Amino acid sequence: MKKLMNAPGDFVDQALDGLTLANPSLVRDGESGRVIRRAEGIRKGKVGIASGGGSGHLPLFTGYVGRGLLDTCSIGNVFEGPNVGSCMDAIRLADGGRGVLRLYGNYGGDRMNFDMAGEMLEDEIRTTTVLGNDDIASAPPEESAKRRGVAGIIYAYKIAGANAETGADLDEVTAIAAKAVASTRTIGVSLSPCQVPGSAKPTFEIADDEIEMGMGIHGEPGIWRNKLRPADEIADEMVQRLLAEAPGNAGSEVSVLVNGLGATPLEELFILYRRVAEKLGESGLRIVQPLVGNYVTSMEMAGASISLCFLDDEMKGLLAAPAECPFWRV
Amino acid sequence: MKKLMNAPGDFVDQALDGLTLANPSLVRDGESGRVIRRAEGIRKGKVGIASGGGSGHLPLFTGYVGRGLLDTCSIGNVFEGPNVGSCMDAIRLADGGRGVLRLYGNYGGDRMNFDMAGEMLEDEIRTTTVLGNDDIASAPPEESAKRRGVAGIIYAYKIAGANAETGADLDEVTAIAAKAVASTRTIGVSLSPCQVPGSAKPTFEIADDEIEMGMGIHGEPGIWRNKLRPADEIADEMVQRLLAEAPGNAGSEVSVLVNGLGATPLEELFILYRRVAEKLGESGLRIVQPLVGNYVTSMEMAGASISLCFLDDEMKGLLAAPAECPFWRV
Amino acid sequence: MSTFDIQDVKRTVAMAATAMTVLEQELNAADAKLGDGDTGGMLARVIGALDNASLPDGGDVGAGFSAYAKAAAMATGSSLGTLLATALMTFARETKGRAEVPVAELGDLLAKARDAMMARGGANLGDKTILDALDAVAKAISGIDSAQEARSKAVAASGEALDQFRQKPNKVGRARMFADATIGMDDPGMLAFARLCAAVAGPGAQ
Amino acid sequence: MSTFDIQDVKRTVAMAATAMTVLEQELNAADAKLGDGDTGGMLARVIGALDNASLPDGGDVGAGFSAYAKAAAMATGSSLGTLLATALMTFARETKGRAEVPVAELGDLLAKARDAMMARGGANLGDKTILDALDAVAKAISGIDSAQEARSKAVAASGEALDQFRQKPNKVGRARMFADATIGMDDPGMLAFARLCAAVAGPGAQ
Ligand SMILES: Nc1ncnc2c1ncn2[C@@H]1O[C@H](COP(=O)(O)OP(=O)(O)O)[C@@H](O)[C@H]1O
Ligand SMILES: Nc1ncnc2c1ncn2[C@@H]1O[C@H](COP(=O)(O)OP(=O)(O)O)[C@@H](O)[C@H]1O
Ligand SMILES: [Mg+2]
Ligand SMILES: [Mg+2]
Ligand SMILES: [Mg+2]
Ligand SMILES: [Mg+2]
Repeated sequence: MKKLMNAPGDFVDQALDGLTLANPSLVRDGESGRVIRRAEGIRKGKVGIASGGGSGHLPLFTGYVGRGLLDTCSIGNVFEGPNVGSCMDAIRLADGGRGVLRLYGNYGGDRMNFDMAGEMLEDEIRTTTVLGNDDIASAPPEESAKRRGVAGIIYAYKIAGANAETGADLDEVTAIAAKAVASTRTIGVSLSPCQVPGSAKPTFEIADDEIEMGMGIHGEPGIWRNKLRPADEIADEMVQRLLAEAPGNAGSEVSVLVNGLGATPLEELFILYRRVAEKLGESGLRIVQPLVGNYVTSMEMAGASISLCFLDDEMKGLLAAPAECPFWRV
Repeated sequence: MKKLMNAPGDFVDQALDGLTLANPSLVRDGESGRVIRRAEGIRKGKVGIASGGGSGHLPLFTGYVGRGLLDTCSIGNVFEGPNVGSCMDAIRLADGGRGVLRLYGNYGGDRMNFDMAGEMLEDEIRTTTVLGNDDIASAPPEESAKRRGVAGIIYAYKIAGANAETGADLDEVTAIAAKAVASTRTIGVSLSPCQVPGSAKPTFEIADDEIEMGMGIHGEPGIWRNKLRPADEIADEMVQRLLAEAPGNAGSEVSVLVNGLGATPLEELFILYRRVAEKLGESGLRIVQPLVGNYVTSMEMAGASISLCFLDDEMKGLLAAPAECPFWRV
Repeated sequence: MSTFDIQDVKRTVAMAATAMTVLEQELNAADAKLGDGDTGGMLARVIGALDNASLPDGGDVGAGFSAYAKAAAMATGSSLGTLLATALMTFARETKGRAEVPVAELGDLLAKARDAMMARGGANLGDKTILDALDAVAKAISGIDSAQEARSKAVAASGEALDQFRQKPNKVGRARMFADATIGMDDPGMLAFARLCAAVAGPGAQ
Repeated sequence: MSTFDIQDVKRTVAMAATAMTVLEQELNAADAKLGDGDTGGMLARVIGALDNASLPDGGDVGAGFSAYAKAAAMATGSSLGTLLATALMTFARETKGRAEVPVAELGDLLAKARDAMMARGGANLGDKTILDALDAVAKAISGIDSAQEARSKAVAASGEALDQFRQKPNKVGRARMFADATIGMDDPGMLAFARLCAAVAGPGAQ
């Protein structure tokens, strides 16, 4: 797998340099330079939202720092959690005096480091935690707390971010973030792998005519692997799996994210979206603010994920509130 | 090459359905349904801008229909020009009574069809033509009129689009579009091919450790093919080739587009951008409104192009003017 | 004097459409070397569209060609497809109102199509495009009355054009920049024309 | 009574760093089957960082481990790397202020590290993680005074743990969902631990 890079060890830092150079609203900060924060800093009196995760998923995570979204983001090496120092820095830099929500995906390394960071700062800053766990393919429903966080986390960013901008307190922001996560379901399908810079091999192998349903954004094994099928069949299965896990209290409005994993052309995402919209319509659901594009990637992986965020009026309003980062503007 | 699609013959129409379903600001129109226009229609008294081209390059071409950008866009099958009927429809639908600029890339099929369309409508609507020809690798400087149009055309869209919104007349809009094209230079580098839906093979073959400098957005042969090099070396060569062809009257301000061809991760584009910015700075150039992302793609092709748009004050102002389409907002 | 009517044209189109199922990938591959790899897919679709086009009643050859021209123009905006539509439009104009057209006129019709295609596409003879093959055939069958003879001359002339031009550089289309690199390769449009000539001439001609 | 000092630790780290150049891709491949394929690259980098860390003067073993813990924590936020930092922090706490540590205490130190890692990561013994290999080694060398003997017991115990767990399902980490599919595969963290035990024990032990 060919990469436009210099040395593997430079990959993350040079990408962050480029990201911040091209987007002056984002600034590198923190002891290891592994925090991205808003250029204008945190507004006093606002609850802060700090996220973080491994590199290799742009625009996630760092790209969602901005007004109405994240305040700070710690970032690790490719597919590795952010180190504890960066997590501490991200929390500190997000602190406007009213506490900080730690909002990130449910992965072991990320969790350990954000936990440690919170413990180390516990005398200084009040923190809460909400973990993204939207990937329905990563654990059965009865163990949903064990599920991995994937593309659907951007709904929690948007909804909690908008809530924090209104002046809500930490408990309120935490509650709405938790509600957004609890209302979001994602499933992905992969067509081809990616490769960690410096690794001699791709994260997995897959035949020229095969796809894998339910694969994670780091290439974690999915539910089944089989021959490529027509896009409509794939969309149908994904929608059906998502709807089968709709939250008990789901209303009739839903936002949809058809997300490209990195190497899948927009044309194909729109072909999928077309069918997804049709199927949701048939199920009596009304689509609100659909998103189609590369929002959460796995470097050069080909494939797509579909996320549904079941909305109530409160979340709907927050999703529609103004927000602005380099990759998403409402 | 695996594609998330149904039948090859449905590829374009289903992608357009998805595009317009997900983006209500865009509407399918025209006899063959192969025109995308602004939902609100053309404003009377505004010069219209109609573009068009083959499918397989999203967000180009249809994605750039919107306020301050294009009014209409005709769209062909993958890598085929739009048919003459769609070109006529695009011109008609862009007509607000003050004439229509035909602004598209310099390819034989596109040219023939837009020419025919203009001839057929010549008693009804005054039209002018500006052809994007920014690809410096496609013909030597003394034959620059023969060069192909690639990613840099979006600068002409933005600058001419902003000018048209001000109420400028057709000659003015045409002149500024021509100036934008004359001020823009692009070169691309490819790492892996794409495949036309229905074709049994990719558009080209390339070894696992090779890249091709100067390749076109349909896989047209480039300048050299050789081993993959570090990103900085690639960026240096591309910038040097672009600067060697800077327009004679170039000032010190330049906008830069580091564009992904489809399968190249954003991380890599930012790694490139970082070096490009450094090199331009060393050359005494000031970067204005940089763009990094997938703006003009070749489906699942991996690689990137770099475009420089040398700005004077007039173009700089127009580039900064408000504009809004699903893939670019200023 | 032998003639052809719109049913003959229709049969020829059907033969070409059948031939395209075999030729499609070969032509794509030829185009991939110089251009964007779609010549075969495009032609298969466009000739398929002609084959499916419904012809007006009455047997007017010109009206038939006009229907074909519209079908081609609807089906594509590619260079070659558009030039094909241009040629069909020329045939339509030249044969308007006639139920039969002398075979001896075919060479002239092709020459007129060639000129219309040059005017539309801006290429010249010698640029190594479909025009050179078309020109060779137009000349080879000019004035020939026997359909059988016209067929075999067309096959021979288009094949020879292909051979003659193989070692020359392409001068238009997507292969422009590095014309020298195209030496030794067949132009996809010429190749398509030669292969289709052979296919519609049937096993008898060669 | 045999003891080790911070120079012994430093030598061991250097041996591990050297070993990682050989182990890196094997561990990546093991991780790719269940997780994200980065165990080897991550460990190579982290152990390389330890190897390059400068130790405080004075020979305090605890201060040395503390420097290593910080270097590890700076270098990664991966699960395994963070757990390694946790273990090093535990060693630091337990050996603070001492210039020499009895070999016989090593088993206890590993057991304390294991408990700290369980507390931090939330996994249990039996989940088929590095913890199970660590636990086996802690028990096997508990109270053993001879460095030579401790080494060979560690190699044997970690290898046996690997063999014993191979046919069991993974219960934590990225391999959670389809635990059954992990039967027959080595856990990358356990594999890393066993391979590194063998590497630092040197050719003498086995
Ligand atoms: N301007 C032109 N004049 C004559 N023939 C042309 C011209 N442009 C292209 N062609 C012919 O068309 C062929 C390419 O056809 P095709 O691949 O369908 O078009 P495109 O370049 O639009 O993909 C060329 O091989 C050449 O023979
Ligand atoms: N919570 C945990 N407790 C104990 N060991 C763990 C835990 N999570 C992961 N591991 C160990 O770490 C290994 C994976 O390490 P690595 O690939 O570096 O981490 P990551 O999953 O962050 O990519 C697993 O094989 C397992 O042995
Ligand atoms: Mg990892
Ligand atoms: Mg084409
Ligand atoms: Mg072509
Ligand atoms: Mg891993």
